[in-house]
Amino acid sequence: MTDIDRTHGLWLLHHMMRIRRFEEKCAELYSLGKIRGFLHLYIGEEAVAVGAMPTFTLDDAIVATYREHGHSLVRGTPMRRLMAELYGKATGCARGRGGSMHFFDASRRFYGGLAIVGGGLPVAVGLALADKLQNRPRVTACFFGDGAVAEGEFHESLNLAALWKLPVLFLCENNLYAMGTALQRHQSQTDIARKADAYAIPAEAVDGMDVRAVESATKKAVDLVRQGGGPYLIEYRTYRFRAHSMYDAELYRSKQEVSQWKQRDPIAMFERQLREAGVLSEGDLQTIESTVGDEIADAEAFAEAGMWEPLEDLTKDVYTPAKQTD
Amino acid sequence: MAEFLMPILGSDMTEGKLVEWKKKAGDRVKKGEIIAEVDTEKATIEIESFQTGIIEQLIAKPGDTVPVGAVMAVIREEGKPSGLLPEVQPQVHLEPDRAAKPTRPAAPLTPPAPRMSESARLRISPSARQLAAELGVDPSTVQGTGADGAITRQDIEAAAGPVLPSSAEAAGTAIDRQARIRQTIAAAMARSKREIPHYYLSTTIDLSRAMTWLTEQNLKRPVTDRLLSGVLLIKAVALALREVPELNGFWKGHAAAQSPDIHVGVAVSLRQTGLVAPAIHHTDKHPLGDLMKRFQEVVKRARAGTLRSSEFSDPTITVTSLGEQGVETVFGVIYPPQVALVGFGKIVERPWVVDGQMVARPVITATLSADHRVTDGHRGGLFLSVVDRLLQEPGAL
Amino acid sequence: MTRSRPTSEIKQTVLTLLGEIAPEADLTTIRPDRSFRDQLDIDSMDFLNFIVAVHNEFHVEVPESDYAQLVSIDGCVGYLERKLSHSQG
Amino acid sequence: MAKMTYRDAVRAGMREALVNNPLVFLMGEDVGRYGGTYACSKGFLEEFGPERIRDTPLSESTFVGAGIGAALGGMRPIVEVMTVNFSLLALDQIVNNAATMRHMSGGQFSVPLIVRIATGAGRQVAAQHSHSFEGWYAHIPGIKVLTPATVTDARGMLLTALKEPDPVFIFEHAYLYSMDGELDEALSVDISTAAVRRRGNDVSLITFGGSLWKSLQAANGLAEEGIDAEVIDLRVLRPLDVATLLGSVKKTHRALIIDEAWRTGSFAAEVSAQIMEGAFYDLDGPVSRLCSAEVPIPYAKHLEDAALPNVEGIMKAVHDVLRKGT
Repeated sequence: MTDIDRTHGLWLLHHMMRIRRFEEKCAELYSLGKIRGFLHLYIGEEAVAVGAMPTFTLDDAIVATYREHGHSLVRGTPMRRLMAELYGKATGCARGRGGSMHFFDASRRFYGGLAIVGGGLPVAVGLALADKLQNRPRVTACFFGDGAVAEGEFHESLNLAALWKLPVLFLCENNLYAMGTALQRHQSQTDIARKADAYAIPAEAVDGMDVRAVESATKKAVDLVRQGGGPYLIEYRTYRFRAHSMYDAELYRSKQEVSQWKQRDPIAMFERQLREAGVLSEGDLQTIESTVGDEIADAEAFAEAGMWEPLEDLTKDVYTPAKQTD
Repeated sequence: MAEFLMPILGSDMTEGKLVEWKKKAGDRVKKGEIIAEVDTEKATIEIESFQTGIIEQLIAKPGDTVPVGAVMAVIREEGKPSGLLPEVQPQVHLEPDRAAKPTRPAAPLTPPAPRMSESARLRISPSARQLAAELGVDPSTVQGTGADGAITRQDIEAAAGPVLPSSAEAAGTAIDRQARIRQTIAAAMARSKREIPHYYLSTTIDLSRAMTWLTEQNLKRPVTDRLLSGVLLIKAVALALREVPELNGFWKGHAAAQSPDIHVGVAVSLRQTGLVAPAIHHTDKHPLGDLMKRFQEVVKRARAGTLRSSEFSDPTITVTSLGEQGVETVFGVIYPPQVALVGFGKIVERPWVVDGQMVARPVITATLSADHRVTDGHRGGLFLSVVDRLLQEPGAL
Repeated sequence: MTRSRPTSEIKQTVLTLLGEIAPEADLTTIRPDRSFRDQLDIDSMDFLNFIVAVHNEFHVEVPESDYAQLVSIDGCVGYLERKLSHSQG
Repeated sequence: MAKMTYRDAVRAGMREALVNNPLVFLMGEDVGRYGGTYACSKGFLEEFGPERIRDTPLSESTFVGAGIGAALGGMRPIVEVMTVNFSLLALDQIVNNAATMRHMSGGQFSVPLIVRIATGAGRQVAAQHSHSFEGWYAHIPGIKVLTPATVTDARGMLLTALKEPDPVFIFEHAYLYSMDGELDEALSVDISTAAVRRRGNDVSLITFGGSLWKSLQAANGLAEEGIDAEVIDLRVLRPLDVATLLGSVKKTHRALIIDEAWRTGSFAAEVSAQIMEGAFYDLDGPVSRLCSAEVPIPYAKHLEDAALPNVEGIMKAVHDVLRKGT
């Protein structure tokens, strides 16, 4: 029975619950028409964001995908700003212009929610290049899905990063499906971690449902990269319990497979581990539920009350205003 | 009590068909549990309940097509709501996408000063220039109502009068000509109704003195010089315009332009092909006999299709009489860019009170359609009363 | 010019005069015993011009009071026969 | 005033930038050891070293994406895409990241990036290497598009562009590199206005980039026939200096646009629409366009010459414009 530090354990559980409840509320708000457009929920993959994200400092750069609610929450952007963005309000973290797929937070070097599959990888490589050229001990975390490994940009980016020994971590959240296409139906080599061998990039696969396994593997990799070892690839083997986006009929997978993976729900499993380690009480759970519930209700009220961006600002920020040039 | 609504299952969904309920009334349902299956155009989706509680009542029946946001079931909530459970809005808050509805600041109403390009070129659209050539209208005499005073096709059409059976039509076949004439009338009428805020006034005028005087006159006059009642009405209108001049002129661009001369346009029906209203120039200045001659001449040329375009281009007001078609009251449509139209109905015998006695008198209903941008009812009413007064002294017309 | 004219000639002349007033009208189809004003949509101006034409053609005076007798073709022909034969007498 | 080739002017501009600003670096295929496909960076590798003169793998999407990332990371990158033909592979990074980041993030990120791209036909390199797509790029809000045609602009526009906080795309017509011209270093070179290269009263020849010199030659030919043509060099396709081109058309009342791209949906079509909307009542005849034949540019010289706008073609087009516009 490995012992778990109670405070840290409760922190991890709290943040996984926080993402889960936030995403459940998003599903409800989407069905009520408050959230529109595309909505890709992170339910089932919480352990990856909660395990990996804290290993990066606020000086490091984060590039993520359209399934980035969890990453933004853990990175620290206030839930209020995320909910307001989902409502399309001017108080949103992108002033209502990005929506669910495009969360941004310059103060936390969170370079988005980028929604073109594979589109974020070259940008992450560039961010790492800038750090190397300016001799800064910073790293760049690049999250992407198993779908992105089919894009040319994945191979170009790994090659360039390895060639120039750039401080970037390629963090692949392999949830076994590229929208409706199972991994084995779009990849000749389904062991994604081994793809890094082609570019002489150290890599490993990790159980993406085990938050502590994610945490330790990522921490080790970040230290290596920060010391200048060049890029590192981690494949988190995880699974999404919900449709690719709201809503699809999930014709591409069986109910049995979904319920099988739900046996390894990252939150339920970790809850058991904490209980077995004697560091979790019923009271703790209630506290987490009510704290998370209050934060979500507050975020929803903040989003409801938020103003729409005035139409006069429609074309604001297409270009940088003159006075801002140094 | 919480209502379970048809959820929005996709960005373009407006309704869903209930395939089947997975729960029945009285069942307990947990938050996140599947409660029903719904068909959208794209697929059959299992939908979850967002509340924990006992199902009070299933409202929608399998097979029903339910609009998004409509109530499908009622759930009696129980169990501790986590934190402030936001009160469920009864219907889906389909916030109109406000960002998409542009709220343009009201355009300033100040009329744009007509901008003359440096070589004082005529601001006329190529197609209007071509139409002017076709219809024999000199564009330089036409006031443009387009952007910055530009002359548009409509300006040319209006300047060319409501109908143009002039020789320029000769090329087309009769049917083709008719269609084109109808088209031109249609354009003018549509524009009038669209742009001119009409108001309408009518009054009944005792014509006994006028008709008696007319019969006496025609006895004395050879048949070639006989007068018609219509000519009295036209002259009365012309003279009345001297006292209420604002009704005589045009609406140009954004302002009224009163005309110094009085050219009454007289509506003449061309039987199959519609209506034309050529102008009798300086109507107020001709004695009745002379006016009758010009009136006859204009009607004859209109019918033969040989009207001069100038007779078309500048009636300052139009008079139309439908008495002979058995109509008592005419509420006409103003011919743009004019600002008024006078209508006369049938002359009929009517009981009329004179000094408390009931007598029979020939009367006629005179109406005025006028452009409320230029004049208001007060001035219109005054005009009709002047026409009435003038018709009581036919000899002075 | 001899005053007396056969009925058929009078009728033919009346039709030609009417044709000048309403050039587009099809005179073969109108009923001679009914008012041509309605059938041909002849208004007071047209009718006055018709009366002037009749006056010039047949040199007869037509007071306004007689107008009612001239609204149909037969009426016209009958009126003119009376007027012409009367003036001969 | 120094006499030099267009290529030398480009090199002078880049060299000055590299010397003056340590954050500037050049990245692209064969820009280092090879000295640049068009020798615009000859000697740079030796002078500035491999950190700042970076030959890239043939991965256009990724090294343009890396340029974006490096710009986001605080560098001042100049990316050279060898030719516009290969830039198609990087269009996603350009449109969805470079041009969009600032607005979509609610004004949080600027992308101070310069991308130089050779364009145009006329060197018998056949269809795949002879495209002119600068018009496509001018369609995208969020970036600026320059087409320097003179030696002074080739250097000056690059230096001015380096002060821009937003992405700037500089299209250099491949035919111009070996052209001689006067370099006026004193002239302050803007990147927002068109220039009247030849004054005239009878017709406005509106063009940009490689077609400028053909248009000037045609104008001289027309002068001998007593036709006084004005030649407008747009210099910048976005933002388009509508005021200058309308001012010219309002004077001459006739316009011919010369654009080496294919006619349908060309930038010439945009200029024609701007004239119709802005100077409609000043036109004596329809605006006409002289563009490339709508055919994949052929290899054989006689065919290529026939496909491209040339001096005789411009003069004939002017005759048509003058006759049609009676």
